[in-house]
Amino acid sequence: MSAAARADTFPKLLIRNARLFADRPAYRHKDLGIWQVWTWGEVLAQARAYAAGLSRLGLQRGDTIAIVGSNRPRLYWSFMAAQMLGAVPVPVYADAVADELAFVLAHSDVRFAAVEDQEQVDKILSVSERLPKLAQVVYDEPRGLRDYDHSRLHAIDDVINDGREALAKDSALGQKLDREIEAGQGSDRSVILYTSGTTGQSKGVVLSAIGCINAASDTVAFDELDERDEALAYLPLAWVGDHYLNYAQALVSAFCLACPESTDTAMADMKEIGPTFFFAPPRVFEQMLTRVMIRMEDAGALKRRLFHAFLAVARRHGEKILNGERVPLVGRALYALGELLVYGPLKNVLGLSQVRIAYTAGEAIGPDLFSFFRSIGLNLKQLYGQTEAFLYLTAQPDGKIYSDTVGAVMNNVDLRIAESGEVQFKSPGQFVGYFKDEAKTAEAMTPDGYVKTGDAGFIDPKTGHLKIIDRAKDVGRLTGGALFAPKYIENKLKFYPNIREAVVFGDKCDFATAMLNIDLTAVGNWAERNNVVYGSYQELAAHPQVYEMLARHVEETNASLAQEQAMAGAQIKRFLILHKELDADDGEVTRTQKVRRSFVAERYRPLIDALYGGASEADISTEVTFEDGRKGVLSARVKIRDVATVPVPAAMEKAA
Amino acid sequence: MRAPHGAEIAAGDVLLAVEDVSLAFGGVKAVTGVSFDIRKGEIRAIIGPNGAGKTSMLNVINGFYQPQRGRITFKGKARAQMRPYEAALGGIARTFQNVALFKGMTALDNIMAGRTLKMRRGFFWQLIRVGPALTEEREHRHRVEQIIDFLKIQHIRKIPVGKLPYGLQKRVELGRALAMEPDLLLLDEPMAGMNLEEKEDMSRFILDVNDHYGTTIALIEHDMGVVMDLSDRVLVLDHGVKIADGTPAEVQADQAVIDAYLGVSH
Amino acid sequence: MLGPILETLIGGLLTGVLYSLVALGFVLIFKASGVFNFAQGAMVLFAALSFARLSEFMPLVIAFALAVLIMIALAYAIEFLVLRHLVNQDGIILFMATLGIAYFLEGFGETIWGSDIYKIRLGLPQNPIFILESVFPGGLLIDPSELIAAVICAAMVVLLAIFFQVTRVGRALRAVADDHQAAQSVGIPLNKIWLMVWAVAGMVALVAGMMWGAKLGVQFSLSLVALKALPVLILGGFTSIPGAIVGGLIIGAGEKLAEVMLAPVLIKTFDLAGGGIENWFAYVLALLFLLFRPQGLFGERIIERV
Amino acid sequence: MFYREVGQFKASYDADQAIFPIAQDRWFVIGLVVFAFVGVPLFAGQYLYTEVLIPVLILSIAAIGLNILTGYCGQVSLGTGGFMAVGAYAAYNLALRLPETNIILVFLFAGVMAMLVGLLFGLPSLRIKGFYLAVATLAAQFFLEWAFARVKWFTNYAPSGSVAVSRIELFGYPIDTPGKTYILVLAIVVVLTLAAKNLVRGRLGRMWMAMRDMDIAAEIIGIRPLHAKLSAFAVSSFYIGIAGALWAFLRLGSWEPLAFDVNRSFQVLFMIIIGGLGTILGSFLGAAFIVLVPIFLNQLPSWLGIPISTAMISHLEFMLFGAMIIFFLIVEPHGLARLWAIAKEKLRLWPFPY
Repeated sequence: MSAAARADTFPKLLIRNARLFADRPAYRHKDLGIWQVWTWGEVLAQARAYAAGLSRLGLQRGDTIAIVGSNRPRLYWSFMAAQMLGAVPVPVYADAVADELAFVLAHSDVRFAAVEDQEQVDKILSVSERLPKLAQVVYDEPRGLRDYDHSRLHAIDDVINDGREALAKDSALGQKLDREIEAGQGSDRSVILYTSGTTGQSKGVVLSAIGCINAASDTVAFDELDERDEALAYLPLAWVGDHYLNYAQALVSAFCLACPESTDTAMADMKEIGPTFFFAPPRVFEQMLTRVMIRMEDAGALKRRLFHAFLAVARRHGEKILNGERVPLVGRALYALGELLVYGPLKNVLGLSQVRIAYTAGEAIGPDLFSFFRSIGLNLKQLYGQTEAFLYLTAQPDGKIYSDTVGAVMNNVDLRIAESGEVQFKSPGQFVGYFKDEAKTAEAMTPDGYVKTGDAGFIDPKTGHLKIIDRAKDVGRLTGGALFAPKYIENKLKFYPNIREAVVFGDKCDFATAMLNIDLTAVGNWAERNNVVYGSYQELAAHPQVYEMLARHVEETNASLAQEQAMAGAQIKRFLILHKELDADDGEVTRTQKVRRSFVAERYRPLIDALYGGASEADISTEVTFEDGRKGVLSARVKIRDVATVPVPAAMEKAA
Repeated sequence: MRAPHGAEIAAGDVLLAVEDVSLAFGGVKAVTGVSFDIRKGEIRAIIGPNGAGKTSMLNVINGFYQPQRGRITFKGKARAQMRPYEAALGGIARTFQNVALFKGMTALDNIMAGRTLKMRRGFFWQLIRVGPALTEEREHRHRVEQIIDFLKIQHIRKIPVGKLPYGLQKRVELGRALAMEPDLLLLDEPMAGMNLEEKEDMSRFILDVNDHYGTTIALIEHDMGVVMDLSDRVLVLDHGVKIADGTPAEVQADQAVIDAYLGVSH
Repeated sequence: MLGPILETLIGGLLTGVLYSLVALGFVLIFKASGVFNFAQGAMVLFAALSFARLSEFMPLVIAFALAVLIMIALAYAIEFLVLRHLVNQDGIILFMATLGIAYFLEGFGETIWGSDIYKIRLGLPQNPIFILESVFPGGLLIDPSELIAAVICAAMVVLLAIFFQVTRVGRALRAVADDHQAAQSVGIPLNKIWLMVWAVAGMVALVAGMMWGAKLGVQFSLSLVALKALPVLILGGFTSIPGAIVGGLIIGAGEKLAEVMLAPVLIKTFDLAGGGIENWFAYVLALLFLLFRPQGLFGERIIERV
Repeated sequence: MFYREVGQFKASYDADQAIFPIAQDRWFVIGLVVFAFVGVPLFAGQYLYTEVLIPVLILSIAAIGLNILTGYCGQVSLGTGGFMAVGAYAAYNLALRLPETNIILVFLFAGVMAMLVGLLFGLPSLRIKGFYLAVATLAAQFFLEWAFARVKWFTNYAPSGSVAVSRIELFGYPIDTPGKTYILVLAIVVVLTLAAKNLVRGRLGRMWMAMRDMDIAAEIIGIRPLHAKLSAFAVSSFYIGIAGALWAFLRLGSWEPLAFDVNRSFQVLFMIIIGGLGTILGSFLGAAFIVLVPIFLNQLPSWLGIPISTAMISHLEFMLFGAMIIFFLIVEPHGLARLWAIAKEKLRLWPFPY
């Protein structure tokens, strides 16, 4: 990959790919029933024509262009075309509500916008008075836009065709474009990613071209990705994960990127494509496992017994075989039989058969969930990073995998633990700063140039891998002095299929308490099989049998916490089940389902007081936004349950 | 006998004229002396209480029943005896009140069946299914996929229609009619038995069809709200007789129509 | 020349009566359950076989009673094992089920009753009688057993006509024929109705079987002859009892006349190896008739309401 | 369990509508055909050829023919025996009167003649439907059976009414051993099956199925009932005619009209009911079932040790067929083919139930 070193911007990488892998497939998109495919040569031609078209519409160096929509080839090409002209793409979440969109577009002084369909166009038009600088909007899906005012609105295909004709007619335009591409250097701003911070407004992380390319080249080498690999792009465009794994790594290693037909057919499309590289946040793996377990419960007795028998074999030998450790012949034979009968078909139905490398990140993954997927032969590894580092900081190398660490520090990354326990780093992919926000940039950096991650963790002496405990500012202490890491406890609770979300409190309190969200699919399925009648989510959440079941889960969690020396003190003494699901539209969780802890603590203050006040139930009424935007009030009486905790020798408690 | 394509009829001109048509089954007089016209590009609603002869009128236009009296001119050509497939050849497509789909076939095959008229390759080519036969199958499949995309039924492409919920079956039937690229589309209560959300979807599809493909639509519908929103002109039948014809507003104010619906005896 | 023709005509008409008796069985079941009972021919064979073997070692009347009981039991078995599971299936499936019943019955009948040819002696007068000697030299030969069969058949027809038009059960039968679900919804006990209909059809089959058995002897080909009832249905229409009678007479007479008059012509022109056209003539006659009146003589005109 | 569908995405409509879109199915069928051509001759004995393989293959062609007419187009026909007879005698007379014509041409001629007769007797289907049509096809059956027994020209004035076929050769290469006959029949079956599959997946197939499911709806989308029904009769009779010629030439050797009586029609109808109406696979499964059951029944007494007379066996055979028809119509109206499809679906979803 030495050639990549010379190409210091993504457009130059594209030109290199078109030269080296002209007729290899670069992009696929399932449309009109079949998979359309574009080779690297075709993608370069399309991107050049698109760039020519955009420049004729007035896009020049330094401008910013918003990109809003789900994973579509033309939207990926919008990145390339903009970067060719030296403009800076600003991807935004497709499901962002209008004023979130307006804030990002206004803040990043956007002059252009490349969007997916009529829905996004309408959103932009509804806030256009707040976007004076917005000159042109281009769209991919023409459906329903026929009779819109096309003075400042164009179909991307028209822009591309216009560009192609212009390039054909006057070759000077072509040379001007080449000069523009040549003019791009590593230090240019390559992209601005707005992070949906769990606290306060989202900030625009600016990443340099050479930073992105160097970071991507390291990981492509680390995992030996090449042009034969395939990946499915199904995560939001605006998330650093998608931009790194699907856009940057694709251009660096020239592997082929497949875009699904629509968001709800993504899993079926994944099965058709059979990607070799797969990334998913823990929540997706959780949902996959829950769906597997629920479907298996409805299977015939014979199949169920066979399934669980071989899962036991996998639990014993699976990971060792994957790590290449020694396994007795009998174990190996049984596992091979299991591969034919259970694991192979299971991976086939989930679309994971051809996955060579799978990563998970974004939040800590439950150990049992992690080892389940590894035991059936999926090479699942953890990585840790954040938008400000263009994703990768640490990653688990093949063979050395532990469920509770996030991997060894990547080469070329300098990572240290501050005395407050916070992880700090210097890395090639390090961000240039927050867009138009010098104050926040300074605040995020240490005087000697390290970037503060805001996460607390430590280097595990045994494995040399980094272990993340929690958000730095969330780690607290109980009044008795015991360490209290809410995230750590919540992950253990969330591993149970019946618990979808958990929020744990305990900082500066005598004991830890928890507020739980049931998983409607899992508990609903349990209710159906035990013919428990319920009318609504709220009624099921308050059902005594459900409380009984979740109480047992909390007790089991307490038992496992008791085994860990640092966490033993923070066992949960009382918990309740929330009457409604924590929802992004109510601002209780971020777009990627991370809990906004302080917001939730504020909103459910009466319940927390009841938890610590010893009451056995409490009333709560919260303002709720329904799907179609209407606001309403939802009130309920929530019961509180006490739970047994494992006694911990007093000495242990002080030690942490 | 390829009927002249509707091209030479400009939008707004009369596409179909029904002159003094009467139809009776033995003693039962379904339709008596009805005359009205449908102009190219408009959405023409036909309303009236149950048993007013709406569906019978549609069946006359579509060639199922031969009227005892009266004449029908379509695209400027008066036609005598007309079998349904001749109507189809001429560019008339229709859907049925209680869905007439081919239960044994998948949704995709049902819509592909709508392309039968447009496909040319003879028996021999289909036999060996190479070269021209394949390119034809490919082209028509592409056209059908655009319709599937248009009606947002990608996810039920390969499911036998017998297994689909009612709302989706209606959409597949609309898709099959569209596959015939008709000049005149007869919709027999496309929203019967649908909930509010499905009705909104279907209304949007009907508007999109009229707008996107420019298809003239004759629509039988009971839901006044829908009729008022969608149609350009409304024909009101009662006991087989025309009692009103005009814009939705005019018809709504017409006393005869109100009586018919409120059941004032004749 | 007229004499022999008249004689064959009368003979044909009498055979026709037997055809219509078999056809009655078809009409009964079709009218009551909408099922085109292909097994009616096999039921005739089965009934004849059981009666023939029973009458060998017991008086005729007891044999007849026993045979009736057997046919009722058979009807019960068919209803219980087959029809009950096929409610609401469309006509084609039910039609093929009766095909299965026909094959099963033939095999079953010959297994328990044996498969060679058995005579049925009904004690009917055998010697031919002659009528109209005055008009034709030597008079016209009439086989008395066929005459009696015709009388019995006429009695059966009147009985059934009354049964369908007048009695409450008759009306229920007509409702069931129209639409199984609708009939069930108004509380008509579908299974009981079918049981009774198949039992009555079984008895009609028994009478037909006895008549045919007396005439030709009971053997496997009897079920093929019973198949001849199908063209009768085509002519007479599936749902009308008078239609079945008139159709039977036409086919019976037509066949015999064709054998006498048409066959020699065909043999000469095509230099055939023998006539025997009656086994296809009935079908072709019915086919030609269908082309002009698809719903048969008396059947209602099928209006396809869309 | 054996299916690994991951990665088998379709990049073209041809691939999406291929006969076997899933690779595992394709390899299974290709393997099967190669085994049939190369594997079987290695171990097949004379009995296996003449009593099992050749009858099943020939009757499968007839079953495919009838399935096209009844399974795909919904027109019930009881005239299969008659149309097979037309094929047999047409082939016989052509081979008799023009001895050097290539055997393939003889079979094709048989198919074409049967097609013409099929069209003639298919005309009534335009005005009559369902049971009425079944009776009309019975007319064809009995008339043809009578004609071949009575018109001496067809049987070349043979006194006994039965005819025989002497040497058969293909491009000069004699087909005299059961092995060679098997290979010839197999080749014909493969070609005809592929052709049938293509027809059924294309425009004509959709027209037939539309007529079967709801003929008024078919008419409104521009399908002319005449075109649909007669094409089904024509193609069906063509296949049945070829099957008749093959049955006469390569299975019987010498035969009289009784070989193609009404029971033959019932037999083929049973095949497609038990095998599966409206499926090409069902025709093969049905043919195999109907041929193997009697053979199995004949071996039964020797296995169980109870002596059963041959007459009794034929009665048991009737009973068993009747019972099987009823059983299938109740349990699975779509026959063995649907059971096969369900089993395949379960394997694809393994280990999940849905």
